[in-house]
Amino acid sequence: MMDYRLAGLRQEEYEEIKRVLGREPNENELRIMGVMWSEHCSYKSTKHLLRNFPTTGEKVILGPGENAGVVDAGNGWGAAFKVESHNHPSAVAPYQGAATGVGGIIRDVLALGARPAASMDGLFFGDPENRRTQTLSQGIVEGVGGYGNPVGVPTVGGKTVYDSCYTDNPLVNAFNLGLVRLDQLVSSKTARPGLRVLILGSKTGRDGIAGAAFASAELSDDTKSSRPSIQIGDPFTEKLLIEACLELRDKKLIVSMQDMGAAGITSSSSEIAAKSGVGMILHFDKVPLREEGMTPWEIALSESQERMLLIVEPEDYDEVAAVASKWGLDCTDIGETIPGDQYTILWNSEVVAQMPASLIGDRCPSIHWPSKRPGDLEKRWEFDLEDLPMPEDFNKAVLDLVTSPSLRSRRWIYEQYDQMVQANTVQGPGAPVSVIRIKETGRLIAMTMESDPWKCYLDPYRGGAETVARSIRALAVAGATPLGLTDCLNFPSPEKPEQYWELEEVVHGMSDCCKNLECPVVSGNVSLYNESSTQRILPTPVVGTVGVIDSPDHYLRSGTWQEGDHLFLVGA
Amino acid sequence: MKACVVVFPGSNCDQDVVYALRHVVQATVETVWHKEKNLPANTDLVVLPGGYSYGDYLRTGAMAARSPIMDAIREYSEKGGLLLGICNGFQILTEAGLLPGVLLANKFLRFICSPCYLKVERNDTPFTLRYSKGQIVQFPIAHHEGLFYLPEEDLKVLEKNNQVVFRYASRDGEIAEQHNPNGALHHIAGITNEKGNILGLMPHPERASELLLGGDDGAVMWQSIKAWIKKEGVR
Amino acid sequence: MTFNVKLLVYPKEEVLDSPGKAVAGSLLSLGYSSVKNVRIGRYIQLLINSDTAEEARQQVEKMCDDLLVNSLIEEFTIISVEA
Amino acid sequence: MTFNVKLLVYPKEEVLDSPGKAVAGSLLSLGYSSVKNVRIGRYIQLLINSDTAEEARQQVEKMCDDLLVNSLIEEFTIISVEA
Ligand SMILES: Nc1ncnc2c1ncn2[C@@H]1O[C@H](COP(=O)(O)OP(=O)(O)O)[C@@H](O)[C@H]1O
Repeated sequence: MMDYRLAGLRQEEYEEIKRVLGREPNENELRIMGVMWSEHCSYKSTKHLLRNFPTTGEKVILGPGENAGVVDAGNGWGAAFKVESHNHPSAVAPYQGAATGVGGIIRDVLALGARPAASMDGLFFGDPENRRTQTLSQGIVEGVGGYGNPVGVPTVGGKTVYDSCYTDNPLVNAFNLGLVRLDQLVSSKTARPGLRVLILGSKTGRDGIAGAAFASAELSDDTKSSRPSIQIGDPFTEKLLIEACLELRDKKLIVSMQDMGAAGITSSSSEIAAKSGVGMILHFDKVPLREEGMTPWEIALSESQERMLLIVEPEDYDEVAAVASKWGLDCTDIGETIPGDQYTILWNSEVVAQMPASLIGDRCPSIHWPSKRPGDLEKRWEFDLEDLPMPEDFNKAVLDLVTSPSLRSRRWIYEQYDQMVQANTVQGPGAPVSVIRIKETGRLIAMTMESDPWKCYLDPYRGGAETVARSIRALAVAGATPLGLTDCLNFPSPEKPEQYWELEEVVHGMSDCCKNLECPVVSGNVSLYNESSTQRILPTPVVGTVGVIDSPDHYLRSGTWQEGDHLFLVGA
Repeated sequence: MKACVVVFPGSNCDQDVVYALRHVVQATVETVWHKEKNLPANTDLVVLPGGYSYGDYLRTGAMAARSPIMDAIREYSEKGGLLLGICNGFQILTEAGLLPGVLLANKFLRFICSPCYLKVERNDTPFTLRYSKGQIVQFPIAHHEGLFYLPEEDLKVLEKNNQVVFRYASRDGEIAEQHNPNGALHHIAGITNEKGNILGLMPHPERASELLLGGDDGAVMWQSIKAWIKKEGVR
Repeated sequence: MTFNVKLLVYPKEEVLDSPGKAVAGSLLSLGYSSVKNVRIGRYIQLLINSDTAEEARQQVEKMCDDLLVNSLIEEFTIISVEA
Repeated sequence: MTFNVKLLVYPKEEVLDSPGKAVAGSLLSLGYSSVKNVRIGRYIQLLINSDTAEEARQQVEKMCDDLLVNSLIEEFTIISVEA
């Protein structure tokens, strides 16, 4: 009998599993639950907080709960978008960590049947003089481009912040937006009993096993030991996967779809089952493997990249397989949907795990960590201008300022990204908002990525609110109507009361601002435990906001002033 | 005008070229999968688009250059058919031996996506006849392997035959190292074969075909091709 | 003395080798039906100053740790050290 | 029988090898002052079915001509053919 703690479960979680099952879980079940109920997959520390966000609105087609949120972009078209963190993997393997972060978020958007159309990346690097920062930042930027460029999705903007608090824990937040005709939306809630369950894409190997659990822990000083859990990305296969999925969508061959991200097959299949209200029987011995000797739980939790889970009508299998083979992808029938709620994994016809689907994804007990206002909060506000030395040479001071890491041009970063592929980029990186056009409707989609960690540290509530307000302001100035936003909450451990308080306050500030400005939160992601033994990151909520501009004539480009124009200051 | 855009696994600018051809010169455009053995009948122009065919693995363009459709393309071009390779398409043309040279990794070994100025060295090719000779145009580049290389002797022959069609330049037409984004020998951005019916270039005309997207110098290339086909008819 | 050190760096057995897979597929479609598997790595030649061959080898091993090899996904073999 | 053929592909002497130069530069900046020169090529391992080692080698030579090597800029050496 395996100890539940080895699987990463806490005692009350273990008791809950036992209670629901009415028996002791076996090793496979324990390992699966350990990952599925990790912070990364279950949001157990934050799900009650996230309920504060307004998630509905006139323009919301699909809110949180799907692979990405979808808003109405007019004329029967929708924009699907989400931001997701890949912080821990990027700290250990910068190139691959960042690359697979981009790949993962693209599949999230693809899962809705949308064509991934624009990416943004939020990068938070440590002290720029530090050697580690230099290696990490170069690797991360190369990784973002190394995946985004071949896969044919332009990177149109982003956010880069330097602060020494990120030296041990760099942050990589990947945003993707896809475009979809609303009558072609695909959902993960639409499976019915009696359908086939297919894996499309790459073979399954031992990559990233228990990566989700890894992402839920503080970085150990001995990062080498955590290395085997890193995934390797193949953008070439992802490009084929995108084209294959969209062709299947066009041919109306997909009943339901889900990407395989954290916790691989188990997460994607149990989510479809739970959300659709069906049971599932999966034959793990049929999963195409890249390595010999993989055990059922390794297959269950492998985070091999470039795979999608499809639910299709039995009579459509041949047609689906033909499309897959045209694009050179494996497509394997691994099981079926059944009435009821039982999620069953078979290995050579023997049951090796069997649990209610709803238990796996939904029922992780919430954790309410104790919360305490930081004792030093007032002290953080103490600042005396007189303490600053007067610059000897103001010209030099100004130059130093504008060339400082946090203010200087980001060109070295975005020049390494293909900003224009798909021929829709009206405004790429280097401006306050990024803009793409929808060819089919002539409307423009505007987007921004914002973050202001220092403000969130000094005054978490107002910092959170200001982060949201700033991004919406930028859209408004460009002539866009905000449709919705996505956020990634990057924080240190919630287990320290003062850190948890900051998290609560930031979320309250953000949600109040969203409510007041009528901008719903349609998707998001949480990344906790961004701290090492000697460092914690500043509270770092990242916000990606999306708006629509009805026609190119209504788009106000920045930087188009001329000599002789008048300058007005508007606002309070 | 009937154009055909070849799609390899990993191509990612195929639809951009299709869009530009349809919208700028109202061409009839078909895409052709690399596994096909024949081109559509009455094709006036074949485009090998940008992207990462076969993931750019081994050498850029190497595997695409050996895919089934290439025999038909070779035959088509031998008969004088117009053939245009953009970015990865240029790499494929050199690997297939349809154009001389090879594209090596950029001098700073980084991917570069940036607007570039080019000097039009020839306006007597089917692809450039609507430009004026010496005109400076702006096209974006987006590549990791764009350093045009040929051994010294072959390079001399290329120059002597006047096969260089585009060179990297400054906005004012100055040709110098600092305006050469990738280290290409002789600042070469695009070349043609001796007969003049094949053009390969690293910059992307299809990304410079609309003012809304930042510029339309590239649109002139599609107009040139259309004008040439109208004048010469199908070969 | 100058030593010529030759080094092979290749993906670990269990790591996805996309270039190898693509090349194998391409060879098959060119008619080389005998191809079972292809793996692709890097071949690095270093010229280094060193007093002894042994020292040269040790230096290169250190370079592998520091820069040349990503131990997460790659392994290496020094195939020769020649003066 | 299955043969394991190992192959080195490397840039010709006169071709500029920017990856090699860049690695040399990085090594120098890491403090490896003994580095004189670095050249980088490819290491390819092929598993192929063949009756004899000689035939396996010939097949691989043909694959080099057809796909694996660009003779304008590269040369190759087969370093071993093992059953
Ligand atoms: N990581 C990145 N990827 C792409 N574009 C970026 C990135 N970081 C910054 N940019 C772009 O550079 C410009 C300046 O960015 P930054 O200084 O981070 O934001 P801000 O202007 O909000 O202070 C923006 O146009 C932004 O889109």
